Amino acid sequence: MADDISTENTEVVLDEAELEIDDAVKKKLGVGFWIAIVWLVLVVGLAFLAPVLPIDGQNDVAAGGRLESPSMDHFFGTDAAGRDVFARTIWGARVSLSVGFIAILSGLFVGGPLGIIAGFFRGKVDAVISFIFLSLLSFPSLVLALLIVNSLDRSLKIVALVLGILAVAPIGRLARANTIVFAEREFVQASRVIGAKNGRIMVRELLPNVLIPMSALALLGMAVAIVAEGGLAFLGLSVKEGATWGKMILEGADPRTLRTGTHVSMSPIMVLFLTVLALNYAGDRVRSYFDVRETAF
Amino acid sequence: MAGSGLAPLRDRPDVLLRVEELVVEFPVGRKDVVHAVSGISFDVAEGETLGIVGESGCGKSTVARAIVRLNDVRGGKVMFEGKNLAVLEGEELRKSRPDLQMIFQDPISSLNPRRKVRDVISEGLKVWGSQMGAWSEGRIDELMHAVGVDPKFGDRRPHQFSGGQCQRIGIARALAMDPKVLICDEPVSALDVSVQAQVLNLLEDMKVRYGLTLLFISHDLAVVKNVSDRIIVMYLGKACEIGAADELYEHPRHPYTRALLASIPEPAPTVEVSEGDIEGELPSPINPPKGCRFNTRCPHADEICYEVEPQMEAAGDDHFVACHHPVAVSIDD
Amino acid sequence: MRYILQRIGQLVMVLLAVTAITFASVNVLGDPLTNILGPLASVDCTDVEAGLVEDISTRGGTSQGDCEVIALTRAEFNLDDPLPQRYVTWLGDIATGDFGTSFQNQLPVSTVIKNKLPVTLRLVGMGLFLSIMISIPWALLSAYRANRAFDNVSTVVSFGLLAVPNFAMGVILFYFFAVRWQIFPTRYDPSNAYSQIKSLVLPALTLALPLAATYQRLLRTDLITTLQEDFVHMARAKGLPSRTIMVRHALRPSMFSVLTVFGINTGALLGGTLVIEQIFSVPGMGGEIVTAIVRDDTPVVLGIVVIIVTAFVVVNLLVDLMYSILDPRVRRG
Amino acid sequence: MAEPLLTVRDLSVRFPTTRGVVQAVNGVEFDLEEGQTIGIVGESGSGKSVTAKTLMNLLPRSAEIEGEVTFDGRDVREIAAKGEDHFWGVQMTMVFQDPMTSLNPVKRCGEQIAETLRYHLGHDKKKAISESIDLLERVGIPEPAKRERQYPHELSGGLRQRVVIAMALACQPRLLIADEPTTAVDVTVQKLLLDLLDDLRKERQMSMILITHDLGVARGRCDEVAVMYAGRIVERADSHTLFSDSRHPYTDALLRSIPRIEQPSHTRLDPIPGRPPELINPPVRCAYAPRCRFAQRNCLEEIPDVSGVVGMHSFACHYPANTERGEAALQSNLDRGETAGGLHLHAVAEGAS
Repeated sequence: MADDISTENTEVVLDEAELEIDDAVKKKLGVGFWIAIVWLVLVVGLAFLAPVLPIDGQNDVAAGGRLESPSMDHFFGTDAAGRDVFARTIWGARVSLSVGFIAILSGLFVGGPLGIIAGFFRGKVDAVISFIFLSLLSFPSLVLALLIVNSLDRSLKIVALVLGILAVAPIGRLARANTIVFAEREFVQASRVIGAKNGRIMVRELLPNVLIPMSALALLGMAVAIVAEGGLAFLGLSVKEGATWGKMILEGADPRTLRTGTHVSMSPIMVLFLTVLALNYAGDRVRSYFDVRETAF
Repeated sequence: MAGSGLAPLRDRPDVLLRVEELVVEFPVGRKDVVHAVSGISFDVAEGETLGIVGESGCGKSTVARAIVRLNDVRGGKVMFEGKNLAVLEGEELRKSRPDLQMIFQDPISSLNPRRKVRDVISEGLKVWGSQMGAWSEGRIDELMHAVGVDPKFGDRRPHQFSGGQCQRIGIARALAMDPKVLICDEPVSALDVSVQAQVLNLLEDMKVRYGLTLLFISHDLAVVKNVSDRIIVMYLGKACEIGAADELYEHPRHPYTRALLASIPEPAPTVEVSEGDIEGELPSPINPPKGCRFNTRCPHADEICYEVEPQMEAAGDDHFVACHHPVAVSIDD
Repeated sequence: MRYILQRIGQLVMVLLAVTAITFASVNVLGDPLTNILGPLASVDCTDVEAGLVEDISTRGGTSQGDCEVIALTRAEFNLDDPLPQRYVTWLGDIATGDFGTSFQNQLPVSTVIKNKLPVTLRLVGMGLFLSIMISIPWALLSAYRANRAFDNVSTVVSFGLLAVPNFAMGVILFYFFAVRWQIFPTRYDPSNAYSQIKSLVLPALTLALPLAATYQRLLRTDLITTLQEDFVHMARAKGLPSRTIMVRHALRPSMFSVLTVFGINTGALLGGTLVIEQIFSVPGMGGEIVTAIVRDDTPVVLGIVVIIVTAFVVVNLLVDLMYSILDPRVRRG
Repeated sequence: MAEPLLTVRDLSVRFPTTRGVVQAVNGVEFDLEEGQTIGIVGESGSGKSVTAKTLMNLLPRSAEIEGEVTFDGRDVREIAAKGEDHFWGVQMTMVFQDPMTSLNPVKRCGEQIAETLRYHLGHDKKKAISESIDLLERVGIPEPAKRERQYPHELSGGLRQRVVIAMALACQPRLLIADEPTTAVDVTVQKLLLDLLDDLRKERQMSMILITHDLGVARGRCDEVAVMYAGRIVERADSHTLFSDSRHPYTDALLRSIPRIEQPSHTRLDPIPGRPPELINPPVRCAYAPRCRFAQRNCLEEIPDVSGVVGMHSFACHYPANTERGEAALQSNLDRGETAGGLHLHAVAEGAS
């Protein structure tokens, strides 16, 4: 017996040395991820602070004139109505970002639980939920959005809600697929053998594992929702009041404005592009960062 | 039924777990059924280790999973402390769980990658908090120490441990429930040879220390023999032979057991057994052969084997075999 | 075969569910009567009949007469029936090819669709063709030398493409190719087949570029996974040349996830060309449905939704069939 | 004596990773005669598979390879660099562990054999298919004409591995590298497959490198066995000598730690403490020393050279087992009350100060 105890201790000692190596070389998110985050924080911060920033109101006509090129006075120039494009871009961020955020949050809170429940219980519950997801997916999304927005109200709340409904199916399906994979893993069975109740298994064992791919998708989804708002704007059905990125791009997109004042559409396009890029990239990094090494040495 | 019959069941007061005519079937497609386990009976006495050995697809893991009800049971009984576990449902089933714990094959997959190992081990105590008395960090430390994982690594996550260490953590998780029966489903087959012996020794130590009864499932005949008191040899959902470990390996009576033993490549230079080769491959469990299920590969099969299923019959002291033509006891006796 | 039948059943159910929801929402959210008759519909006929409201003859009509019109219209459009019954009636009409009549211009909806659908189909077809022709060779090249210069540049390019919203892509392409360099027309030119195709190049490219980037990312990832499979090592161990291995061994088993996404995207495309058609003033279904929705032209909206959802269903069915062609493991009875 | 078919000299393989350089194979040397079988035994991560893949030119481009590999007098790495056709698959080929994953799931079995014949031997389609059927018959597959039309998932594990063997042997290679060829199948099937490989090898005068973690398989099927640990060959001998008179403490301990069929049940096993080392930036020392019962101070400071006893038996150890020197080392460890772990602790403490 004495010999065995020393054996056990030995392994512990050896592991200590090895674990130190393991920690020293921890995976990194990379510089790119942090650049993306800085950009997102900047955009969100500016949007949040818009009312107190020393910028024009969104509908103020600037002193300079119409379709003026970018200058120190107007970083992004002025539009066809002579309004400061930079200021409008910041005001527009408020609407575009809120729409994206609210939409994806409702997608997460509805789609996530539904997907986990479907993947965990399978059988009839799964059949019903999956059918709902499939129906939602087969709905032409912009048409659905148009229908609802047109008949109800072109308010921020409704637009965000509609885009949220559209986010339910993709997020839910991802949650379901991941749940199915993890539910077959032995640690879930172990939890069952221990006597944990279904709710506990779903919350303690499955949720933490499903949450990572879900939040990675949520970042991508936020980008999709922001873009979708732009799409609605192009069809004349975005939020009624105030500037949005989509509406600004649309205003700058008619051939005449494009010819003489390319900056009117290109400025918001650039900001939108960088924001979407940052969200996509951050989502991608999060996914691969949390991709747990399944095989230990 | 080949390998059926209640003959191997013992009428002893210290029998802790008694499995009678267990049947497990899985539907595939619309009408097909996989006959994973077709009427197997055995019992385990308190403090005993029962080994179940057989090739992949013989149903040995299904038996284990059926006992802890990770699979649904089609027929038969699983008697434990006067209750038939096979028919329990809902809360009653859940309440029976702590007594029978399980260790899984893949040590890494059996631990939640997102949880700290201390949480993994204490999970059961938290689930049963009120019934099992307040759990303490001290108890977790003690368990971790017992299985040879330094408690100071409790805040690490499973992927920071080696396979052998993860298996130790899995054992600690099971022991935390203070179980009476520990079911080990291929606990060492995913481990490196040099680590395998550590875990086998640990299981033997824990068995003594916590007064466990073990059900040990493996495809490795040498490993099973090392840990078991009694052994069942399974083939295609049926039991072929049951007996005391040493007796069974010394005097295998079923042609399949003989073939298995003859197939093992031995690292030690002993005499090679050349007879008992079996040809062909495992038949499909969807349409198992009629009569004796081993008849497609058995060198001794004749008409009766294709028609009538052999029953378990006594073949010696605590030795039972289900075969129409059991192999005679070796000449060296 | 059974699997396919099951899928068909499921997809028909989807078709019914989606049309039912659309039917209900257009009828509940907007008052169809108002849409047909305009302000006239607001006359309160119960009050008129009860004599509570006097006849008004100043506007060249009487409320009594108005009420007759209303009653006739209600009868014509079955508006007095309960909603489910109206849905079934409508469904029956659709099944016989009767899509109803547009509220706006009194044209049969089927004529509207017949005029607009071909342009949209051509646009989507060109977009898909371009996206496949770009993405497959691109993915093969970047996976062949993963993480080398070409692949790294590809990653940047595809990330960039994915971050350009399709309307922004449209505006950019429109600006450079139509406004600035005037290679392509700024408006859809229906004069002859050549000019029609030419007009669709930019919108198709707008559609294709982000799709190509999506497919390239997916296919590249799967190809890299496949290239680490043993059967690819085996093919190399057999001494087969790299090109053969990439195209004949690795490509086919790597197509599954890209195929799934392809199905979903393609189905959604018919409804997703709205914005692009708007930017390039393509006279397709997109513009039509937007107008119809804004003007509450219920029959047209419903008709186009039916077409789009049917397309989604059919495409996904085709994708399922493709699976079984690509992967013999799915081909089960 | 004739020139060996394959000579490997001072072969090292490194993989640069974000976590550091993985020293996967380190100074591996061996010869293989025509018609001979050598077994390479080791645990996962010991470098046995990497060695095989190096010979087959299957490593990723990022691998840094050093050393010399000669096949039939030709430099194999040069052949790889030139991208020569009709060498791999014709002269030398390989069989992998898992028969399910080593067959392309979307191609018919016959087609997969036939494409090799068509590419290397220029057979037309018809001839290639009929020859494939002959090959399937030769490896003992019943109803070969029917099997040729089937997909891999329609066959059992054992049959699939036979298809893989038929595929590998299609062009009559002179060297077959079998990487854990029977790990994924059951013992009864394993025996049949190993018998088949033995038959084919004798029939064709083929050489074979058999890679396995199963000491029993290595003993029964190989003329010579090399034991690998942490990227090095630590002991090499003809199979009888290796298993009856091992010298390296690792081989010795491995043989003691595995349960044996002839031992009575509940025999206490003698495990090796600890676990194999990580191969990232390994310290200069005998890699086994921290787990070794015989290890002395110098084992933690220098890598032992390979030394020979008699003839073909060689090993790399300062204090070999089953020798006086080794016994003395063990005794002195026991006297000091130091096991392998104690020794290691000692070294760590010293390194820290």
